[in-house]
Amino acid sequence: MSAPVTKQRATHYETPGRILDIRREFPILSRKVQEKPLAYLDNAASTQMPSKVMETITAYHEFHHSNVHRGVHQLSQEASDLYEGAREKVRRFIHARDTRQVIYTSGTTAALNLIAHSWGNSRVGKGDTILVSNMEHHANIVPWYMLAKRTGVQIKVIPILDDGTLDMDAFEAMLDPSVKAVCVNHVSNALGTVNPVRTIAGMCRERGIVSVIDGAQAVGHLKVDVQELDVDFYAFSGHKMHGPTGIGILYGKLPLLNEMEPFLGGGDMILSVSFDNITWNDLPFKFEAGTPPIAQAVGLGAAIDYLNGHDRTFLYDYEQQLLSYANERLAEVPGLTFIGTAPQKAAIVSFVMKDVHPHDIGTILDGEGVAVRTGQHCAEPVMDRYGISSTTRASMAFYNTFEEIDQLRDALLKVTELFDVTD
Amino acid sequence: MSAPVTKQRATHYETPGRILDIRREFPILSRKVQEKPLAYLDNAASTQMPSKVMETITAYHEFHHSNVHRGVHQLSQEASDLYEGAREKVRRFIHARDTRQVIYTSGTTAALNLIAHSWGNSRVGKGDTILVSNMEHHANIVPWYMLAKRTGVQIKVIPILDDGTLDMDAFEAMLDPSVKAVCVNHVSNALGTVNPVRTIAGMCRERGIVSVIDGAQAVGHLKVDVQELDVDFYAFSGHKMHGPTGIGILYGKLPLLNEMEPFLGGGDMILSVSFDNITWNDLPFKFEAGTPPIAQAVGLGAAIDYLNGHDRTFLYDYEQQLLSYANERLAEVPGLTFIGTAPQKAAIVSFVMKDVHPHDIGTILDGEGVAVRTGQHCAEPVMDRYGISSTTRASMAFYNTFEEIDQLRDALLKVTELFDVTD
Amino acid sequence: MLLTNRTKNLYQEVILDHNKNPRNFRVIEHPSHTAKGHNPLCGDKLDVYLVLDENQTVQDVSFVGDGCAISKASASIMTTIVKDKHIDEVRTIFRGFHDMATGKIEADEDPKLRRLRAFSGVRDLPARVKCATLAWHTLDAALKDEEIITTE
Amino acid sequence: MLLTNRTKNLYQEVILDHNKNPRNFRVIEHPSHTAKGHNPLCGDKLDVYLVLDENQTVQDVSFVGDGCAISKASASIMTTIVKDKHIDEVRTIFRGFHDMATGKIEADEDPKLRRLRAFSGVRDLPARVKCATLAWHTLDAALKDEEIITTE
Ligand SMILES: Cc1ncc(COP(=O)(O)O)c(C=O)c1O
Ligand SMILES: Cc1ncc(COP(=O)(O)O)c(C=O)c1O
Repeated sequence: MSAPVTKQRATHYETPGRILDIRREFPILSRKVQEKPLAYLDNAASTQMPSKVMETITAYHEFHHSNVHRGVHQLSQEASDLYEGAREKVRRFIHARDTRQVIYTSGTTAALNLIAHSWGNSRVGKGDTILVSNMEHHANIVPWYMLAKRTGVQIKVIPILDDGTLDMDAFEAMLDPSVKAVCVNHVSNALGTVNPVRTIAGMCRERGIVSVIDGAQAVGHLKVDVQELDVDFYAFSGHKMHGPTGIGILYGKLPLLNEMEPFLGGGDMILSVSFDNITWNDLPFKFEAGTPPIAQAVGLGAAIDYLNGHDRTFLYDYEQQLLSYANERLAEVPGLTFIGTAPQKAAIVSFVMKDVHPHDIGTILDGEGVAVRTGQHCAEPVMDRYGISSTTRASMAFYNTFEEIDQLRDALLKVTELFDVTD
Repeated sequence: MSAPVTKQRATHYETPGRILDIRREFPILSRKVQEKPLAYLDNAASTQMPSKVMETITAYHEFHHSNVHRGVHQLSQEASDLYEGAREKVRRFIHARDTRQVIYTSGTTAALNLIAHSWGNSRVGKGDTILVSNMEHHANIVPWYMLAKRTGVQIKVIPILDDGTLDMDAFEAMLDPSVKAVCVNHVSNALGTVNPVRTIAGMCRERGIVSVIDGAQAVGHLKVDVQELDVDFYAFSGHKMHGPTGIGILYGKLPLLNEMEPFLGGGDMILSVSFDNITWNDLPFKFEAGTPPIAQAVGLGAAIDYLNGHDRTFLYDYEQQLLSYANERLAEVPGLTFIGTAPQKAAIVSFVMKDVHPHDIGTILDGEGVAVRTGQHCAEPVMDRYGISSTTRASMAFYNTFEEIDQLRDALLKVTELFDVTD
Repeated sequence: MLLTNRTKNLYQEVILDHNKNPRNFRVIEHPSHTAKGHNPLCGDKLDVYLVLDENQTVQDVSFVGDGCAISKASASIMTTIVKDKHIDEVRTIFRGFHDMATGKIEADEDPKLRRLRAFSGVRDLPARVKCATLAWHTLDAALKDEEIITTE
Repeated sequence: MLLTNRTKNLYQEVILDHNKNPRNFRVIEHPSHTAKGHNPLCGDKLDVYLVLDENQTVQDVSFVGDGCAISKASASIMTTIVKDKHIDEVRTIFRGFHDMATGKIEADEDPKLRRLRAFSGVRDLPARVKCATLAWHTLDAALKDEEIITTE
């Protein structure tokens, strides 16, 4: 049942020593699950954290923790420096012009909700349209749906082609003067598709339309340059790039951010408060109400340092090799159909198997030590688009190995045997 | 200049061995600042974390991290169990009836904003009133101010008496039928006042008014029983109770929470999504959009375990001793006036000094290793109430010592000498 | 084929068989009771149809829907079990099944659960308990005249 | 009295003196330029008043406000320095002062800053730099005809 393995191929697909070294920096990767070595292929849901990031967070708590911004004492100054230092790291990481454009949020979801409120509430209404792609994560759908309920703006769906690429012709045809915003992810978590964000943002800009890019699946893998992409808003999460949960970033263009009303109210986002009048603080603080995720920002900064400490082109190329290898090996599994076969893809493989429900696949794979996600991946409209209820998804990071892909394939073959699946 | 010290008093005020043991569990407390031992008296801004909590967070990342709720694989199950296990710990900690009433947020500020939107937007309008006390933190003012802008509801201020207690007679007189909500903190961060929350909530309940209690300064010190207090909403933050930043809790009564619309939209808070219709998830998930602060919830659970591992009555009594001692010793400092002298106080001492600006006091104290906060403490209306621009605030936790209070007093005496302050 | 014991316990022959050839997999045109069940975690959806006679005994029962092997087999086996039983007995079996699936009682403690023992493997898999119990929850909801039931 | 060097550097005699007895602490009724400065972090607020003659030279200057010793002394010393100076020179001094306060240049590098050297201690205290420069920022804003200036 297994495909013939030529000598040449075996050599080509040997996991490089650099990757094996990297693996050792991630303690969780040497865990066992059901007495099998863990093959963690659920990176699109959340990535794992290297020891260095954990140590930075612990050191922060052991030596520097305090509330930020308001204190005259040493610890408060140190915490503020670390917190603002991390903001500068994020700025450089995404090539933003100015740290005022880097707003800490609790995650991508919070960032997108911020836009839907602070930009949306006052900018759209009846007669206006917001375009949302058919491959969006719920985080980039539900806030717009709720905005539509508040304001009467209409949501229209940019269709996708069978291979999971955005239908750019349909998109262009939809760009009539009623369109106020276009909401698209950089990389689809359900399909792996890498969208032509620069082109999309350019088409928007020509027409005075705001581009809202969900970069949750992109920042940990691609090199993101928000100035080169020239997008209006860009959102992402720490936990999808080897940093902590509880933190995310909203990047925005200054004129937009300047004109927006704050979203959450509280300490730090105001300059002065009386019961009659409140003056908002300047950027980025206007959008950072209350005690921010300080330790998490420091952790995100450490994750960025970690990524910058490696040759990111090498890591990206290696992930692409994992993707090709997975495509090849999984094609050997009887009854398996890929969902999402765009030419430009991140290392995400979604598939269905004839007569076997993904939930059963997931459980059996787990029994073999293979961690994959099954379900709708918070992207129900994608499932509806393909007329399926759910998929099984293996999503890779640079610390995965060719051997783990083999482990996945072997486990899938067991599923086919148990359920008697044939092509 | 120093007060006479009787033998008996010196004995009485010796820091107990149990406290010295506890101190060793907090690495940051043995730090030096300006070559002086650190006296961390800024606990109302943020508390420090014991090693045990740091270790729990690290262990979570080393062995169990994964996204929650959606995964069939082992790690996802473990992460979900830890995340939901922490929710159960919170439930027991505040004596809530049901875990569905325990909603994770990113902090007190986020929790109060959630109420102002999800409850406020549909429940108040022109002609209605919301009462906010004069001693609220900006986190419990600005969201209501913003709600007023959205809906036309009127904000009225419950006055405070000169000693910093709430004016209960005035409060009762304000409770006319237009009042829809009363927003009061359990403990004031600026004054230390402990408010009679149970009485306030009772007066509200009789009249069908919703009580919104900001417990940020209470949970780390008092034993909080939301059923006994019988409040409608109660909000607090992890970082003020020896847990991490980036996490907070909203507790609410079930009927209220059930009827409220969600606040943020995204993954996990919905049951099904199409572009035409969305069905919200059940409690508590309806209010938890996106990947939640998983590691932070686990850390909060560990902080609760830590607190429960000690005799909390002992800790509370000890903090009250620190408070009396601070009151006594600081009364010896020339030109010093206390702001906030309510009979029921948490271990927070706010004061001004004749002819010396708090900012200068803060800097000089920092030079002596004493970390205090100076400024408005995110409570500008309190400052206005007392006709001052800011105060110096020393806020204690159970790990502080009598010697640190002495260190504070000695540093203040240096301020008076430098600035030539006399009574 | 080398499968872990857990997998073998879970996917027993009888479950695989009912998954492949579900019994009473059809719509009843005029049910006395019906409800829709939904497990949003895995997308399982099923409709349960019931016809009770005047003595509150199950005259006919069926289901349709889409789900994993565990939920489909559970629904199929359920229809074969509850047929001709009084609803009080149906509820008793459901309670017992629920306790077994959540590990509160052993599979062999209750003779009534004999034909349901195949599902005892889910106790090691909290995420799958809901798959095994969805059909029963839906049946229970139908009996209570609730129209939509969600487990997760 | 034992004070740390940092404290002694910061609170030099001249600063304590100007804090206690601020010079030109008064409102000018008909200023040619005025601005309000606000440091929300510590609540410092001050108004700066200026009268320029036709040659753009400072004929009169004053301030009122409430603030910490550093900001008050800085405002007071500023008024005594800029009097009778051309605004170009005022701006040059401000730039030099700013560079000294933020540690970009040494206090003794620029002879123009002689009387401002007392403030060089703030460079070790990032939180206090804004106190030392608030008056100057406000003056600068007044010259630019901005009405409210905020530093933080
Ligand atoms: C009384 C009070 N309420 C609310 C808050 C806001 O809490 P957080 O900043 O953690 O959201 C604080 C702390 O700053 C506080 O002391
Ligand atoms: C494409 C995409 N967008 C948005 C999100 C939401 O991110 P978070 O859950 O961190 O807010 C995710 C991750 O779940 C995602 O994959």
